[in-house]
Amino acid sequence: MDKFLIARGLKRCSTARFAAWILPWIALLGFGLVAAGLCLIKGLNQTNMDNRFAFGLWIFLDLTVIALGAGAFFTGFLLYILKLHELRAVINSAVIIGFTAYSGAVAVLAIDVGQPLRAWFTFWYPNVHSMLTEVTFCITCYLTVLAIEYVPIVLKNRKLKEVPSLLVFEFQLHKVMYVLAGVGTFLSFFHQGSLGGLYGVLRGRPFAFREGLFIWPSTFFLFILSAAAVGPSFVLLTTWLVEKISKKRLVRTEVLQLLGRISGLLLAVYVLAKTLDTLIWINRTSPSAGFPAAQFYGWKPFGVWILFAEIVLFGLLPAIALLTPKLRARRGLLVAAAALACCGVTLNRFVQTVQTLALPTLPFDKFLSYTPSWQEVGTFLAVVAYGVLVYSFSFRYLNLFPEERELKLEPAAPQEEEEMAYAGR
Amino acid sequence: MRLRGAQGGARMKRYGMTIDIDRCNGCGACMVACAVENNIPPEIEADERKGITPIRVYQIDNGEEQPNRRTAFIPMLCQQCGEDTPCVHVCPQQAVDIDPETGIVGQMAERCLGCRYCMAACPYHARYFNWWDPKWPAGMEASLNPNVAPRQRGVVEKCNFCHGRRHAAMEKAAAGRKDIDPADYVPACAEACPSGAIRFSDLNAQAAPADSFRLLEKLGTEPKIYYRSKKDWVKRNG
Amino acid sequence: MTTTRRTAVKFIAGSAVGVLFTPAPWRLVRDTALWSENWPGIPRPKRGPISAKTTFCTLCPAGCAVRARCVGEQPVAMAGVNGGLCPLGVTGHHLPYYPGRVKQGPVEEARAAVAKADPSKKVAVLDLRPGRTASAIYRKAMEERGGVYLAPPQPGASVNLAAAKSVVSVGAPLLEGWLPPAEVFAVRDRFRLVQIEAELSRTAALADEWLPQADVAAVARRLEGPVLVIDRTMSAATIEMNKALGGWGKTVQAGPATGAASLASVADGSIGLLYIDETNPGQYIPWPEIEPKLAADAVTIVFAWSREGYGRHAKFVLPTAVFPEALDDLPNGRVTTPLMKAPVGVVDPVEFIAKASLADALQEVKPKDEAGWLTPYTGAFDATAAALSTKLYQESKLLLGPGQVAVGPAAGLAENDAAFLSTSRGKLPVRVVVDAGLPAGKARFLATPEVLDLCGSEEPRVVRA
Amino acid sequence: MAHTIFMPAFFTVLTVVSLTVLLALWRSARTMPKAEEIRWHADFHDLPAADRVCRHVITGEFRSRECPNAFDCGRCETHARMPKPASDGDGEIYGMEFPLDRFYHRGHTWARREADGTVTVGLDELGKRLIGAPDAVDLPAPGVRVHANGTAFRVKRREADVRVLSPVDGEVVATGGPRDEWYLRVRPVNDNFTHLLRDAEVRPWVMREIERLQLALTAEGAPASLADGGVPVADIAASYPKTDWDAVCGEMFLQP
Repeated sequence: MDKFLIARGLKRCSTARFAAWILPWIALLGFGLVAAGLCLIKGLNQTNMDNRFAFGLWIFLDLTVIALGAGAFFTGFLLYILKLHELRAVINSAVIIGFTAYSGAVAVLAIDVGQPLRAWFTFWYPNVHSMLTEVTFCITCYLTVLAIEYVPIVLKNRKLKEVPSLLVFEFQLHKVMYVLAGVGTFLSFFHQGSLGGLYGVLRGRPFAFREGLFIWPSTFFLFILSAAAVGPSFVLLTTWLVEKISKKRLVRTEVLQLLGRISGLLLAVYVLAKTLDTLIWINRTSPSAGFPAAQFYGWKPFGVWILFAEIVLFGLLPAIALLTPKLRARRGLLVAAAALACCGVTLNRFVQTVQTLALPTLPFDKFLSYTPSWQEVGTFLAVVAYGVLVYSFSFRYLNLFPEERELKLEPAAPQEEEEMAYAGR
Repeated sequence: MRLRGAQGGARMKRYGMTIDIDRCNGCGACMVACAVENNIPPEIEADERKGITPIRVYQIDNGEEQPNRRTAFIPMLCQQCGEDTPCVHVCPQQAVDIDPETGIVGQMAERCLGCRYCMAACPYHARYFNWWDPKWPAGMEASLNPNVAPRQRGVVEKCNFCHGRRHAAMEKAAAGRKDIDPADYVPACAEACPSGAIRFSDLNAQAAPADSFRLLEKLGTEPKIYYRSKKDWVKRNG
Repeated sequence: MTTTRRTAVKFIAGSAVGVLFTPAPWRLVRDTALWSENWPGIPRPKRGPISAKTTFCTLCPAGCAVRARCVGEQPVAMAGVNGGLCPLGVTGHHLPYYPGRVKQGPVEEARAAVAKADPSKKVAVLDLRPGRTASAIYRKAMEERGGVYLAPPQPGASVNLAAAKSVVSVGAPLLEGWLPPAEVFAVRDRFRLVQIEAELSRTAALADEWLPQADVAAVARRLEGPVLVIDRTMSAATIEMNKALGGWGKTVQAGPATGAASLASVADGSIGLLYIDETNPGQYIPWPEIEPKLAADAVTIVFAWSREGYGRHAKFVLPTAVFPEALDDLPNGRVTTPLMKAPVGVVDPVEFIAKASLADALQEVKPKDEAGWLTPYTGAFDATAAALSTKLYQESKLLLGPGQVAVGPAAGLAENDAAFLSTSRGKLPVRVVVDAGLPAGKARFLATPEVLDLCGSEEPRVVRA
Repeated sequence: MAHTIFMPAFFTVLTVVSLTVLLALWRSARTMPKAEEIRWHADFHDLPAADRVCRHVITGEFRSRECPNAFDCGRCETHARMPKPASDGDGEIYGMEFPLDRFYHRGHTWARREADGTVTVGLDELGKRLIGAPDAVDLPAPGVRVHANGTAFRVKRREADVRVLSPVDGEVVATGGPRDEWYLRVRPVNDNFTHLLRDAEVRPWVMREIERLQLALTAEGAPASLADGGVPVADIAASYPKTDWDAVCGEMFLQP
């Protein structure tokens, strides 16, 4: 029925099945939009945030999603700037992941602020000392870039391609894409960093405060590293997931392994840097501000285990798995490691946003807890549903994985067979 | 963002407070007076974490059991940090500023986007968000203070040492002498305090007593609210 | 030309781009932001000539002098003339807008009922604020009609803190509104305060010395004289002790006489017509103590600005002016100047009960201030009548609010637990606030009329819901 | 420090992004007339590597070489250096007629010079058999300009909807159809046929095309019946009702 929209030679499920797949997500999106609408119309009293927990689920979501979406810029960087041509196989997918992640984050930010109508004030009266200004500027710019990078993928659609003007525009746009990739990389480096700086600069929050290198706190660089590290992992993960759901081979195993290797390499560097940073913080930064770091880990449930999980369980282990060719070769381990890495960055963002606010600062402060309201959760789910929907439609009607057609010919590699069998069991 | 209060010119002010914890009986007159002066609505649906109390009296104790337990009340308001003021440099759109003339940290409600980054930045939790539309009991709008504009929903506010009163005092001063008469400019909380625990002054003219301490002084943000107490366990909060 | 889809698309795309070059979108963005600055529904405070008027606060018998900042006729802020005010005083000018205020009442029906009242039964006036000029008028009127003039028990003595070197307080909330706080703290540094009280009350916390229990006489003897011993009601025993310490006339003297009959002296079922003047907050006598004194068909007329007091029990609740609308005076002879007009329909209780004019009577009133002498205020002091008091018990945990009860950790109840305040008369649902300063078995709560009716003379128990 | 870098950096970025987009727009406006050529280049770029091999690989002169000129051998020095293909050999391959009096385009069209200076364009035998009896044919009106490697005409068969690529540059003077053995008569704008296959090149090319067809069919899940080297039946489409015919034709007519 919608065959004329599906790229030539790609097998896609029947329209009915596709509808059955997206319907629940649309329902979820609808629910989320209602929740978000409540927050916009009735105000933020609909949330469980308060004067002490000024940031909640949403900021955590934004930081996480943007970190995971970093695959877009980093893959682009590797492909267009460092000319790793193998990655052409996933760049489209990466761009779309990035686009959904960023647009989702921006949408949630717009709901999170008390006066969305004044969003442009930041551009009109920018306070250049504020990390948030940096974030706002970079994210808006980069979202534009991502949108532009998305355009050619859309124009490649079988039907649109028929229109000569669109075809020509796509062709020309593709020629200058490396410029945008470069700009995108620059922007992403910046705002991934400033997102880290967001909490690193808070001298009033000794748990998050970090000493600066140049004009930025160390978290600035840690965020860049961690984002760059998990970006490819997340692309890997999504690709694998799409392969499982669509029951197709979409990219060569080598590409996935390459992604894993890159991820592992950066993750290793990140783990090192993070360890160093933590040590410096424990032994210098925090005590010098009069806060023995140990006191921050005395509050249940936030014990030292979080540090361990962040650095070893979700950092060192996946890094090792991804860097050891033998382990990487096992599809199962590769994916698991990528998943661990993603969990790691998620946990890190959680610690940065939520734990920081939960911990007391004043001597007579209490340890605070916070559970999001259904409106907050709903909005959160809306972003997830939105992401899934955009990706699903793109996967159906656009040619996300250039290698898909050729891979139909090749027989699946042995360990994948076994993998399939395993999944089958 | 550095404030050179002391080195400043003759008319340069450095407003601050000295709060005698040993005199505070926790009656809350300051909190209510603040709300009256600054047209802060009674947040009917609010709880203690969503309300708006630019000055807020906390009860603290020495952590011991009866009969060794001791308690005290400590009024908390914006501590008017003078050095790398945490909230000023985080605001993305310059809605928070520090007036070099007075050292008062101000919040421009009509500029505020409501991102609440400043609230996350403030170590004293002295900033409050307008979670609800401002509402007063029927007819009570008539009794609002004309010198202060009520804030709309979705913006952050905080203690600004009753800028309405300062402007009134300046108008008065402009009519007569140059400098404003200290008697004309006293924030509502200091004025209302029945036990005289809160003393407001220009720290350039009259420095805080030597035996006073400041909260989280170690952060190095040079707050201008000084606290006093003879009790050691209270001093330990400094 | 024919409109194909292509032309339509072209048109839309073209106009989308074109619009960006018109001022429209930019103006829209700016205006919406401006609009967000003065959102509809945000009240604009009225401007006008600012003036300062002074009067006396009648919200408690202390009658602090207050300066009201007014815009035109409208008071917008209250401040103490000498020293600060209590939270209720600071928001005095908000009381007229109290949501629970009574503005209309069955005046004519009340008059008819009075006319029809059983003449064989006694008429009585309960005056919650004795010692005023109005009180005198009531008393006279009752004498003439063979009625009874009733008032809550008043503290047995006045005290002179300034004259004392040491003060031994036996559970008297000296620093929490027992006396006008400003005047207490004005002389606070001159005396040493020893608080003898099981509970770590606020006064105990600020006292120079806190003794959970002690032999009062012994403590008093070891302190530097002149020593003043006080308790909540200035009981006879305490007065005796002061006499023994030689403080009579120096630090302690007889309190003002109210000339009121005690409720106990009234025979049960003897009152056929009861007037209650609740205009000024005063010590609330639990209704269960009053009720038996009333005849079966007794008529009760309450003069009040809120229905939450005796209004809950009376058939006729007649609205009265409230501070700062009311023209009235205080036990110490200070006469108020009304700052606002009372709403039409309010009743003047003096006129209604005694057919006399309070205004004329107030002409001869002279302030009878005696420097330093203060009369304790034993009434239930309820700051929660002011709209903004939510700041104190809801938006912070500074005071107890209505429906809250504080218990010690020993009670085994957790913060915000649902519980009941229960006595032999019944129980009231309450929310628990845990105060580590409270000894086992001791509960603290806001003495609202509702609660007092429940308790009477009993000490209520807190039971888990 | 931050602010001195910050704002300029931001505005530079903004300008770069907008300029890039404007550049793309401007260039596309300028190259609009070349749409057909661009379409071919875009498609060529998207073709599987196997389909982009140089004609001299097919003839076995090279082991492997990818065509750098999108099959425009006129621009290719390598091609210029290669010897002309021998003009012998017969045009009968697996029972399919590939007369050598004409030039073959790798998109399965042929071009034949006519006496009157026009060029006849038609589907070659394999092309014919792929399409069989088309459900619909969409021919350009006489006077329309067709471009080499651009669209000559469209044919529909089952779900297949393919643009058949034109072997020559020229103006359409007359149109035939499936019933005639030719589709277009074109007045060429140049006499350049270097990019087309001829003579001895034809056989190896057709053999290769049959292999590709087999691959395509297997890829689309058809039983590998051609693998036995059997002759493609007259109407291949009809004999593979299950296979995604659009994909197969796309593959064979060089349209990704």
